[in-house]
Amino acid sequence: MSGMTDFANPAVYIVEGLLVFFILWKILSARRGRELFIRRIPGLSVLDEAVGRATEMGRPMVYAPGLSGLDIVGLQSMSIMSHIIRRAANYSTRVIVPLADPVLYTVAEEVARDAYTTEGVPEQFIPEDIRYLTNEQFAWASGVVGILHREKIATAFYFGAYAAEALILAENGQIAGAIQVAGTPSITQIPFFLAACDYTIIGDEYYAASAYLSREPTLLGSLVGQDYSKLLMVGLVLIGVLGVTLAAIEPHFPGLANINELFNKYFLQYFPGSA
Amino acid sequence: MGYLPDFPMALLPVSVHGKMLAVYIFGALMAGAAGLVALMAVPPRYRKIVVVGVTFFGGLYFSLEFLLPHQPVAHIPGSAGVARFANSLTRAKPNIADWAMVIASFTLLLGTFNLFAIHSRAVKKKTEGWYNSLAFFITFFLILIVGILKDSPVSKLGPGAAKGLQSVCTSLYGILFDGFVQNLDATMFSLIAFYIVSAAYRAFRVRSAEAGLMMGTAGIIMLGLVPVGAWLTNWLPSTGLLASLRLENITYWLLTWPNMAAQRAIEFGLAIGAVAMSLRIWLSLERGSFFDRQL
Amino acid sequence: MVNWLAANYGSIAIWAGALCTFGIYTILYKENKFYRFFEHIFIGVYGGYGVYITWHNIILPKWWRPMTSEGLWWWIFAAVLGSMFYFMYSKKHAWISRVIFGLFMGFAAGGIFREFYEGYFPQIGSSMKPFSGSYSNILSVAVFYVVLLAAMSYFFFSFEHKHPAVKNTAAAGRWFLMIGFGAMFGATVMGRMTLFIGRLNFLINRWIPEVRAEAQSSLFWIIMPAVVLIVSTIGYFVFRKSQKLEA
Amino acid sequence: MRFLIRLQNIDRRILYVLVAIVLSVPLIIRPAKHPETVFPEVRKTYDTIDAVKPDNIVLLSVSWGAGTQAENDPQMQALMRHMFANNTKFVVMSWSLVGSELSYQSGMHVQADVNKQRSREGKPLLEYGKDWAHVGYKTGSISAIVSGLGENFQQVMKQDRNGTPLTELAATRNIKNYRDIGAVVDLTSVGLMGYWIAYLTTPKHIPLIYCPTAVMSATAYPYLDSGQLSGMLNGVMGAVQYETLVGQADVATDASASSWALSAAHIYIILLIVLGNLGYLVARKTGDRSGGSKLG
Repeated sequence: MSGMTDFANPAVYIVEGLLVFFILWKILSARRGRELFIRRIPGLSVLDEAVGRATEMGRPMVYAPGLSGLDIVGLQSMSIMSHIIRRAANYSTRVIVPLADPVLYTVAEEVARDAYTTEGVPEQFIPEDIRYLTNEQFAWASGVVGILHREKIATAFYFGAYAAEALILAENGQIAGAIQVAGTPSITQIPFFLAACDYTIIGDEYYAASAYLSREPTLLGSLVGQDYSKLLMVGLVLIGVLGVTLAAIEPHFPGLANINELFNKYFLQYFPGSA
Repeated sequence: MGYLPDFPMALLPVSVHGKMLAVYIFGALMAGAAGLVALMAVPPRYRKIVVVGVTFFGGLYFSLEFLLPHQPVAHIPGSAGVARFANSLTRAKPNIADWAMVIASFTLLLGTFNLFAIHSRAVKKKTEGWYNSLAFFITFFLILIVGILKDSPVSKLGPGAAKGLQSVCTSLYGILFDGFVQNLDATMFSLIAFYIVSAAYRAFRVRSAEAGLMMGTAGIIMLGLVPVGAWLTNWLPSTGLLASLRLENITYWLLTWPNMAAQRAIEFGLAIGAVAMSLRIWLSLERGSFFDRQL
Repeated sequence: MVNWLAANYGSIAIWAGALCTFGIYTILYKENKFYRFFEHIFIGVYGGYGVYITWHNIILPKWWRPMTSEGLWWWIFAAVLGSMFYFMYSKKHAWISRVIFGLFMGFAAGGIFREFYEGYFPQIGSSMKPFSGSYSNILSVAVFYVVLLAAMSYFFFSFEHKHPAVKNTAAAGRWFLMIGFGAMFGATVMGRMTLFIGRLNFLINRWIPEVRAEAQSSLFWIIMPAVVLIVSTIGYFVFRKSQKLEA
Repeated sequence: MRFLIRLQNIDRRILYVLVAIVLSVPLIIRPAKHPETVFPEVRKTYDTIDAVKPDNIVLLSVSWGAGTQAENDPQMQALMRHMFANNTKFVVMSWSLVGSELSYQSGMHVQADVNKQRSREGKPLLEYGKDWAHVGYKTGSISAIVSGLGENFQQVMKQDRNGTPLTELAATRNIKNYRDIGAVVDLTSVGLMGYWIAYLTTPKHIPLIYCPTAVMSATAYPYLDSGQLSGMLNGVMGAVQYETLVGQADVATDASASSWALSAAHIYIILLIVLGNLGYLVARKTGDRSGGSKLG
């Protein structure tokens, strides 16, 4: 019988079960007050510096959450936005947030209003600065490009889901003379942010960002749990490598055939053209 | 539309016709409104429970649909019932997807109010560039109205006039969609061709080993992918050890080994990140601006 | 009029397309009023199109018609649920929108188990590569593991990258990631250039033949110079003015 | 020296004008020469299409539009040529209105072109409906459609773009479910691959051929390695290599013109990078730090 089916199999229960266990375990232990360590993320330490620069120049900033909707990526972006707006509120620097998703727009408005209120300056909140432009990729990009130039943006933050428009924004931000910080889980766009922005947060660091900025125990715990989960994946891979390599050198090693067959059944085989 | 087998609605008819339909729709609307009023009346300390519960059940559906065994397991009593339940969850999936899509589509006007507010203020106050905002309104409503009219025949005007109106609307829609929408989109997209040139030129300076490495790889791949690359190292033999130094072979090796490994490393990290975030949202453990709000 | 429009809307669309193309391309020189105008048209036309297409593709065929002509009266509940989003605008009852958000977030979150399984289990499996075969294959496999493990170690956050073993691995990981990003950049240049090729194809294969065809009529020679004159005059003032502002 | 230093700050408008020229010249000349190199994944695509059983269909999923026509259209046309030559039937479906229209036009164009050749050789001519079908634009939940068409093809697809029921078309009459689908080709400029992998091709072991824009190709290698993808055409270069395989090597096509335009553009960019670095190195030696504006 084929191991790969439409639905869960024993390997799913074990591996995904362990992932869930590690993450929940670390979250709960962090919530109970265990101290957890997170390494420095250079791209994130620079956020405050970038806010400071806009203040010095007396010009507004743009925080663009990309094409994110109300999903995992979009909500992470909102956490980072909240942090930046709170810093900006301290210095009375304007933050313009152009959005490409109507639902996320309503969330952003709430989050921004809250951020200003938390910092004790609710009067600084300008509803028009949280702008819904359109939900079409390039129409949105053309609108943001317009804002970058017309508002003479000093600092631009790009945190969220991005596609081809990433480079259009980053190049125009560069032309407009803005300091730019970017972070996206959309792998394909990272090289362009790396090329055109001053600081770029790579891949997974995006998810670490909100934990790093807020120091919230739940998020820190989750991050540690994620590290354990990655170790699990590395471990699985290493056991597998050992198995298949041994099988290539010494095919009659006891028990080896069973292990390799197990891995094959659940992880690898039954694909047309797989090696 | 076979929704019934999976939704026990024995008390009420699935579909009604004629005058009764209006009655039913009206009744259901009233029931829905009553439900909303009831929600409004929920005291603040129970609100969190409602939100947490709804989120949990939303996630539970898709989790169980995947995780429950869809075939009875031998020697385990009750597994046949579980499998039957799991299969009914799977069958309901297209219906759930339809409902989710329709409900989500009602958000279409959500952001539009904000857009209208900004641009109508610009037009009213005649701020600089107000005519642009006017152009925004004109094009917005033009394509919307023309689009709707071209699909729905206006029979009251008489057949001739209605046909003429429809023909005009179809033509106008063609101009707006083929002429404006598509070309604006493609042109905006193609700006990247220019920006990538200036970005590469400016960014790829050997400031650091990192930048050098990125630049070197990009350069090799750029040459190796196009016919010129093959032509540049044509003088190398096409078989044997030296063949592996041919640009197209280096390119392919870079793409399939180091690049593949790097991509996979990033993807593994992101996948675990997504699992963790999904768990936190599902179980309402998430913290952060949006989730910490008082309800 | 009706017939003329029906016969010529294709040509008008091509002309509009060429106009939009040049209008947007002016941003390559600098931000200017032409661009602003086309930017607003873009947002407007796409906003209207978005509403129309949602109506045409989803609300009409999947909601209104089943409800009214097939008599599936309970679809009206979808509108009730959809209206919950709009409670966002109410100060007092904003939390009701959170209920429907919660439902959607729950849906998205619950799918992760399947997505992880179908997406990444085969990836884990195919990462189990034997060190066997030819020397070149063994070398490639070794490179694969070095890059994979080093790059993954860069994404460990919960311990300080201070221990020399970790520090060097993570630093090497970042380097290897740069190889990946360089490869992506190189591959992407090609794709991005093709986008402009697409535009050139439009101008060369669609617009220029259109211009040629219309150049047969005498009206063209009356209208065209006038248009060119007007556009270039506006262009002159637009760019001159913005230059002054910047200096 | 000053001249060399100035090389690191060439005005971007000059760069833009030059790139426009560099790209348009080969497009106007239209060289016919195709590259001799064929990447293994292109070869694998070819073999996968060759291996499709005679009574199975190939499903072409079109999710590109006007924006990436220059990349995705040549890929699709080359594949169509191959399938016409093999007498493999195929069905085109589209996720976008524009893509639906464009892919139908291209299909008709390839059919007419192949028929010209066939009538010269006295072979039976190709017909829409008999040799291929186009089911038009599909809207709705992608995952539901993708998993649904594996279970019940006819119920999900219903009719072709002209409104003819699929049960009345020779090409699609006998297609019931995933067992009758020999391969899926994802021609795309957006990320739909995940849906095919999660809901149809991986669970049902159907070969999936990926035809993305060049931008998306680098991230596809892990999936090629794991066998979840059975082949890939990388942007327009993939298309031009495929054309070499299907006997178009000496014909001046859009793809061959594009491939030379791309060659020119790549060399131009590499030249720019070299010049920029030359300026940068000279400036660094002489202590002029006017380049680079990195923070921190």
